[in-house]
Amino acid sequence: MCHGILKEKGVGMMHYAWLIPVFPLITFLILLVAGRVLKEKVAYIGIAGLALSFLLSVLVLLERIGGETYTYVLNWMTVGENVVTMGYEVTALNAMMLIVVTLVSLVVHIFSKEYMKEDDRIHVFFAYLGLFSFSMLGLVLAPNILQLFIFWELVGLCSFLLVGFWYFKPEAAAAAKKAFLITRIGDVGLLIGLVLLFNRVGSFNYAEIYTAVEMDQLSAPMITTIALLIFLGAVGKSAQFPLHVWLPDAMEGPTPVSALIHAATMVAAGVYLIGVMYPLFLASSTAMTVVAYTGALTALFAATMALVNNDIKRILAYSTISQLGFMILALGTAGYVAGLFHLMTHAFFKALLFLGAGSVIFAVHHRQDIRDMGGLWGKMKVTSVTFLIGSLAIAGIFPLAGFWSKEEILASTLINGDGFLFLIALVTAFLTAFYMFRLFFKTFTGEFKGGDLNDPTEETFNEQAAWEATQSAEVGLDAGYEERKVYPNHQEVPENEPRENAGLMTFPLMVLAVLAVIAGFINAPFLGHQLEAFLTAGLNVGTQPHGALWLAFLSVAVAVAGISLAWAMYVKGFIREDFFSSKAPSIHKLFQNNYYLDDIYLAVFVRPTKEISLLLWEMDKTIVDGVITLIGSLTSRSGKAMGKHQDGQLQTYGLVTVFGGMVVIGLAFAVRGYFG
Amino acid sequence: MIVLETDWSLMTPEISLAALALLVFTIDFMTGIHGKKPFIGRLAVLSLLVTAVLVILLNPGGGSIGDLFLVDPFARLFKLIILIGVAMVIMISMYYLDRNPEVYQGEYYSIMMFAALGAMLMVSSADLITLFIGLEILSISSYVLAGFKKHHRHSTEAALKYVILGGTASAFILYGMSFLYGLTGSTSLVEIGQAMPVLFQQYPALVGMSFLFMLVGFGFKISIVPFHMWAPDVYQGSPTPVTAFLTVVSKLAGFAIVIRIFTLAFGFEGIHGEWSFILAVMAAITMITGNFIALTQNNVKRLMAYSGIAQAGYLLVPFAVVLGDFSSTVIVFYSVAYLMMTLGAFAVITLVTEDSGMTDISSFAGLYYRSPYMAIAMTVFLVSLGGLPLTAGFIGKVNIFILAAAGDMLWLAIIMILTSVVSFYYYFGFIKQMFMTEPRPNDKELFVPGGLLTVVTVSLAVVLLLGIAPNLLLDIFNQYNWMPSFN
Amino acid sequence: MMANMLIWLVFLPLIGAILLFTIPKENVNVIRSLATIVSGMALILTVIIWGGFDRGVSGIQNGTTLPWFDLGFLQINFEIGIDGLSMPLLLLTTLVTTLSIFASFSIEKRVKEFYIWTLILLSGMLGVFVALDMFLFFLFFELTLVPMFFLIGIWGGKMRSYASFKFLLYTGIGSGIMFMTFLAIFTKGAEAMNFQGTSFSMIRLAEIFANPANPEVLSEGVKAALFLGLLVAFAIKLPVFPFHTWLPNAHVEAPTAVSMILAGILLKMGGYGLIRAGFGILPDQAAKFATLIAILGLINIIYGALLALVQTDLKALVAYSSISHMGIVLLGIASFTHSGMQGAVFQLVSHGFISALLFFMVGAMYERTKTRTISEMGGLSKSVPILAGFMLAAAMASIGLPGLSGFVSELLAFIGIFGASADLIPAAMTIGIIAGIGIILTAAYLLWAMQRTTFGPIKEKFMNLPDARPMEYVPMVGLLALSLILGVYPHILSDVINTTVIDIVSRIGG
Amino acid sequence: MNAQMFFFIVFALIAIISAVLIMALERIAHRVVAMAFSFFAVAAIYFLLGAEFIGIVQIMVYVGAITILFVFGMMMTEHRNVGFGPDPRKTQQILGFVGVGFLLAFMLYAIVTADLPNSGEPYVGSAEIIGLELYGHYFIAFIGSAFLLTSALIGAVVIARKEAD
Amino acid sequence: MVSITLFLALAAILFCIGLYGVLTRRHLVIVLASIELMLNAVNINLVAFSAIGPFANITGQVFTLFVITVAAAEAAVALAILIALYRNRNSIDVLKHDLLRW
Repeated sequence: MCHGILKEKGVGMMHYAWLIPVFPLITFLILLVAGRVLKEKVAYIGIAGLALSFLLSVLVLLERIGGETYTYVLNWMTVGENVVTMGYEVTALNAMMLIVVTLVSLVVHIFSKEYMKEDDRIHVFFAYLGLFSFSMLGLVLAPNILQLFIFWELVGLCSFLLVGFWYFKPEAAAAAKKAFLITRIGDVGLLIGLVLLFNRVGSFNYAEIYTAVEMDQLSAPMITTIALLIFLGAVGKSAQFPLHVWLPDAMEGPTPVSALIHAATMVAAGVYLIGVMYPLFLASSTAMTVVAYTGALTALFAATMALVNNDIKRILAYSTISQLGFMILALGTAGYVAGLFHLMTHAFFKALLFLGAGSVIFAVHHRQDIRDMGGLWGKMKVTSVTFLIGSLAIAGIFPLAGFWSKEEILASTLINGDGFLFLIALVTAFLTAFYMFRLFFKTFTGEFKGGDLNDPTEETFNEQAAWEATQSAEVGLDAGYEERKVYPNHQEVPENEPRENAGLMTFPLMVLAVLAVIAGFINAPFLGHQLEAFLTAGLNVGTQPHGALWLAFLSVAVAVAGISLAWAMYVKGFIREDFFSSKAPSIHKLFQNNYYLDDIYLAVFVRPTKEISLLLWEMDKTIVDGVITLIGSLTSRSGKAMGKHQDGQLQTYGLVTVFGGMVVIGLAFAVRGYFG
Repeated sequence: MIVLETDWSLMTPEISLAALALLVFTIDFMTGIHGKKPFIGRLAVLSLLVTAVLVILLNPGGGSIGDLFLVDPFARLFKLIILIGVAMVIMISMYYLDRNPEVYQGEYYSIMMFAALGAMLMVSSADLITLFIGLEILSISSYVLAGFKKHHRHSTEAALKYVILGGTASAFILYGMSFLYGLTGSTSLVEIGQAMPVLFQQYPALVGMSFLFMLVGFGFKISIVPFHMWAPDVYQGSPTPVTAFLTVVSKLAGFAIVIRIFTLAFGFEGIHGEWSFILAVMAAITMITGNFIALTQNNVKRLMAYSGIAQAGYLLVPFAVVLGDFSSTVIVFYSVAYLMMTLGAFAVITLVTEDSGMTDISSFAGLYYRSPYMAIAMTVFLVSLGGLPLTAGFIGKVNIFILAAAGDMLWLAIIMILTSVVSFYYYFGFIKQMFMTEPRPNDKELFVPGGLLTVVTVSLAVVLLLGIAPNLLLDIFNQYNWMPSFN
Repeated sequence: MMANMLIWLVFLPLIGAILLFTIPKENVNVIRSLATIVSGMALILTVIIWGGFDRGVSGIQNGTTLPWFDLGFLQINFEIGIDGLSMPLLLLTTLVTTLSIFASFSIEKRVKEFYIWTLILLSGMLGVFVALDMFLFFLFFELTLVPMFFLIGIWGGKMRSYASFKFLLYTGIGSGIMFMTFLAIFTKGAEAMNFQGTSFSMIRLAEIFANPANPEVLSEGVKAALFLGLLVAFAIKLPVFPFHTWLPNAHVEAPTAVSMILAGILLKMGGYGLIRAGFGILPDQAAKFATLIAILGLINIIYGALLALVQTDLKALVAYSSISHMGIVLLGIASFTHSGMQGAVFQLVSHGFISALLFFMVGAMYERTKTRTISEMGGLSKSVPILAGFMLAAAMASIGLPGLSGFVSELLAFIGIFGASADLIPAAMTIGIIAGIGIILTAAYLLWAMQRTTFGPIKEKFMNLPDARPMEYVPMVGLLALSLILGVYPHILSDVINTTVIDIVSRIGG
Repeated sequence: MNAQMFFFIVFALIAIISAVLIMALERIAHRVVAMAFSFFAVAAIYFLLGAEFIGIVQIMVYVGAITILFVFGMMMTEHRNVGFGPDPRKTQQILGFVGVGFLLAFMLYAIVTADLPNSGEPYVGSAEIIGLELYGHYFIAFIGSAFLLTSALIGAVVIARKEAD
Repeated sequence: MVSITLFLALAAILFCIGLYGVLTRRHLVIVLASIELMLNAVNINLVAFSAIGPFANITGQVFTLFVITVAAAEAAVALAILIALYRNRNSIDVLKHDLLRW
């Protein structure tokens, strides 16, 4: 009945798109206020909120398909003669993104209900998740780049909060800070970029920016500058080289968070940003080249690092970086749809992989080292199968989702990029398949190497121990005590064998697995590139490249080669596991240590800054304040010196008086010339 | 024959004060040497107040007795300041003498009244001789008062230093005056002033010498640097109420007479320009020296002496900048403010130092706990002396700033402002003692006698009132034609 | 009616202070409630004035000029009024003061005096923001010194004596320099007018100085000197490097509520004065020195941030962050653009709320842990999650997280500096980019501090700390909500500021 | 050189030499005598100028009263002590000499360069004229000096009085 | 008649000798005597001006009388203070009296 009224007024579902982010916001507020009281039930509220959002998103998408872009804005602020507006907008791209975000968020909510059930701060967790969903959806719905930036920062905040959710773990706290800080570098670039845009265009609105670009209101160097600054934002958020270092560390957060934020949605915001600003990028070939090479290099570097890591989540994190690099590469080579398509498919299968990893971690009691795993295939059926699907999808095996999108990316690299980029893309595809299946085989095949799951001495992370050793001087001797106490999920674990988790955890896996299988078809060539048509309608983003059939075969072949190598090494042992590491130990070490980037940053930026600051502080105390102190002491010292003449001898006083008189005479003589 | 032809009613206040002073002395004479005689103090205060009323009521139109004795607004205002000041000093003294019974009370009060009489004569006189006699009545009475605690080594030493240096200063003044007389054949300031422009052309060196000698002498009396050296010692050694008397009454009367002489005799026809710069430099040095040395002082009375030197520097500024009704208004306003804030402060200082028996600044420790009212009042006085808002001192000081700036002596205003900030340090050092330090273990709650309470309350009221509504006074002052010669 | 309200507003706290005098000091609760009521009434008055504020008028409104006293050659007037510049700051003053009074309920020592001084301080601050006469401005400016001296000196920490004297003398010198410059401006103005109709009115002097017919007296050099005088004077209050060293001392020693007022309002007087007097009377000079101001602002941002990075005392860290944030004000006003100027005013207000909140949180933590040394804390989220949460929120607001007010002002200031005309500031772009580094540093030191205080393992001795008391919610929630409102819907503030800002910028033909 | 000049030089020399002797002599009693001589010479100068009344007053007050007063002052204090030994303050002496010397140079310079004209005939005032002026024109000052003396009298008595106890 | 300049010069010399005495003599009685000497110098000036000055008239002599009066009163008070001081401190050495300083 409501529907009828709306129809009469000519207002569709899209008018109510603003409600999509509001539902999670409401859950956030409810949980913030009443979370402690609700305790166990918080998950239902969160799930309900997201479910509503998801439903509404579906309705909006359905209406948007074949409909027009819908925009609604309010005055937000007056700046001189310019009015800055805020509101929401439903375009093809964000209609798609709404679905991706709400869906992944929903399944992550469901997964978390089980995963986090033993944490006594579960209400906080769900509150944060709600806030994140709100921010991410707000980001997506933004009709202007300022609003995007606002929510962009908010998702950064949520990432900070969720990475640092287990704040009592020093490494989680450090990782949260690192994540926020490094993305902040990119954010400042983005901020400056949009400020420059505003100064030139007089508005933050996408539409007006597009128009300005089209009408050549901006000079070419300015476009390049702005595009690069905006891209800097994307580099930070999407963890591209060289600002990617935060993402692996961000794995300190709970695994559902990694799935939602650091795989599917937030990190993809950078790609989304480039997508939204695409006309601007297209106007600058320099910017496009930079984008393409950054993406390609990131994809390759991240893949190499994923090869050698042993932490299940970190491998996935490097994989995420690598895949994001792929998307950026696609966008940089004019593959607008390819990049965004991969964004979507990646969201599904990477969320799947993370949740699968979460399921595994949960089952083996929060151990993450794949060397301690193995042989889970038989013990965790659903997890294993879905994980396999995810791995196949990311490797790009026909006909899973990853295949379609990756093939398009390869196509755009080949057609619009140069051979070098294509080569990198191919190598990366090979490496992707290899490391994913290295992970898969080590985790799910062979024998379980975890030992007794209830042995507390086993629960150590090497890195953590090292970190704590450095920190112990600061945090005090009770650090070890705290560590024992605070891990919420270890207590009362009766089993000492990993086994499949409850349905609430496996159901999301299944949903995502299905999507990882079918999502690719929406832009499949034989179905007529539906997504491309939808996304490019009415937008000037250039013609989309499509590859020939041989490319598809090549892509699958590369993937199969990677899988085979992994199989040969980790299942059959044809090649020794330490074959490469022993042949080229320095390269292995390089990969393992993240190309020493963290150390370089520490040595080049962090330490000098701190040294300079200490120096400045010293200067502040001694020179800047010292001058003031000196003036003060000079004043009182000169007071003392003047007072010294007051020696109690009246004849001294008389003498001073006489000499004072002489001075006065001299003064009169000198200044006025009395006697002249 | 001036004696017979004159309207002596112009001198009614002086005559009645003289009569009352003699009455006080006679009554004291008849009631024996020893013992406490509070009634004499009260009588003295009453006499002074009666005289003050007479000053207000009589001769609003002004007039003069020959060239000798002027009754103009300037003189009347300063007479009021002197009378009220001495009355308040005597009220402070009543407490002090109560604590120091060895001091002869009747003599003390009558000499103080004679001093007031001399000061009154001085500010009214327009003749070198009358002026000199008035000045000497005040000075000799002051010498005596400074040494009144004759069994006290500090007191006698102070008196000795004062009398020797003061005598020398008198000689300097007289030597300067002798040339003024010699060159004009007259002792009338007005006549000297009329002859001055020509004389200055003729004998620049002699006139300059005469001016400088008088400047040294009077500079000594009002304690401006470099003729200030006596002040800290004498202020420190004298009985505290006498210090108050010297800081306020003696200094303000000195200022009045400096203004009188230098405006009437040296003031016009371009001669002001010749010496205004010297005065400005001295004002600057005075402000700097006073404030800087005060920073290092621990003795309350000595600190107040340096503070008083600095204040003298402030008072000198408008005088150095410009002559006329405006500067007189500013000077008189600041004099009133100075009178009230300094006397109020001295009332509290007398109370505290007499109670603790020492004059170190630490005797103020925790005064707030011992007597909140006194502490708050003292804070207001100090804040006013420092020149912070809502007090008369602020308005007075800012007026001087404005005058200096308007008179093209911005540099002087700048020095004044900066030294004022320096003065915050020691004024707030007091405040720190009172509010932020615990009282010493043996200090009990302070009993505040009625006389001191009255002085403090009146001063407090005036300081605050003038700080908020300075127009009460300024509106009156603006109507005045301060001196006949200003037209 | 409104004009009378302004007068009432300024004197109401003073009357309140006098009323407090009459209450015996044992009645602590009566005293606290009376102080709260008085400042609350001032708040209500400001809100009414805010409601009646005409957003379309660029000049002074609700102005009153009462004759105060006459020096014969000069009439000093009690001239007050508000415009889009002072209105937000008035509201800021009453809001922050009221909330800081709530924050001061934990003070048990000499309660009566505390509130008397606070109310006198409030009067002084309100006076500064409504005064249009330079004399009056100076009066109120100085009036804030004494209460602050007492508030730091009596209720402060270990080094309170040093800090209070340093505050008094340093800012005393500042206001001294300010008045010197005022005097010079007055004199030059009077000379230009041949001593006809001279006054201390800023409005009047602005007209005189804007009049091109007065070139002789008002040479460029003179005007430049005057402007530099004002710049130094207000730089001390703001504070601007290298005149900032009083601030960390004062903040570290001051009690929480006083720190809130000091950072929240008192510093703003510097920025306000610079715009009101410096830009109001000498806009052309301000434009000439735009580069200098911008560079000073830049130095402030970076220098403050770098020093905050290495502080070991949490409160000192926040103090240096204040210095850093005040740089944004300078950057904004130097740009001479609508957005920059608006951003500066916005930053004054927003930083008022945020820094007050930060200081409150630091104070609340100190009260519980008895330490402010960052390395001695840690893991406080465990025992005091709500306080830690608010502290994090405050830090985020300070970092400039969108949705909170700090972001809006930073954005506006950045739009301003990047949009500054190349004639005014040749290297505006470079300055803006370096300032961007400052934003990163801000995040660095605040997050570092948060990581070390609220995150990480908790120490056993901090396990059983009590979380927020009901009274503490008032300032916490209040300040955060204010920051949130301004961040989410800045229009409510920007439309008050905007018209006036356009007027100021247009004065240099910008 | 006329007689007047001769007498002037004689008396002026006596005055100056006696004044120097006040400063220079060892014994306090001798110094007081030198002072009396100096005052006496000044009185002679007055006579030379035709101011007999002032000259007589000078002799009565200075040579008579004040010298006696100083003798009393001397007798009641440390009169047996010949000197206080060598003065430790050499700088004080030198600076005093230099300062006063400069002052004197300045004064003499001013006086000599002014080269004031003498009035044709010296003005000779009689005691009568002085009396008329004193009780006529300067009546206020005269009465004032009465109070001055009263005040000084009371003060001197109070301060110098030795209490019985 | 002898030129007035000589009288004035004599006065100046006596004044300076007196001043020097005040500044350097250690015996307080002599210091007081020096002050009297300075006042005598003033008197010479006044009388000289009165007799042979540019505007010779009686006023100078009247002035001299007042100066003498004042000098006497001052001397009396000064000696009284001196005696009181001697009683307290048993010394009339200038150098000894520096309790009040700094």
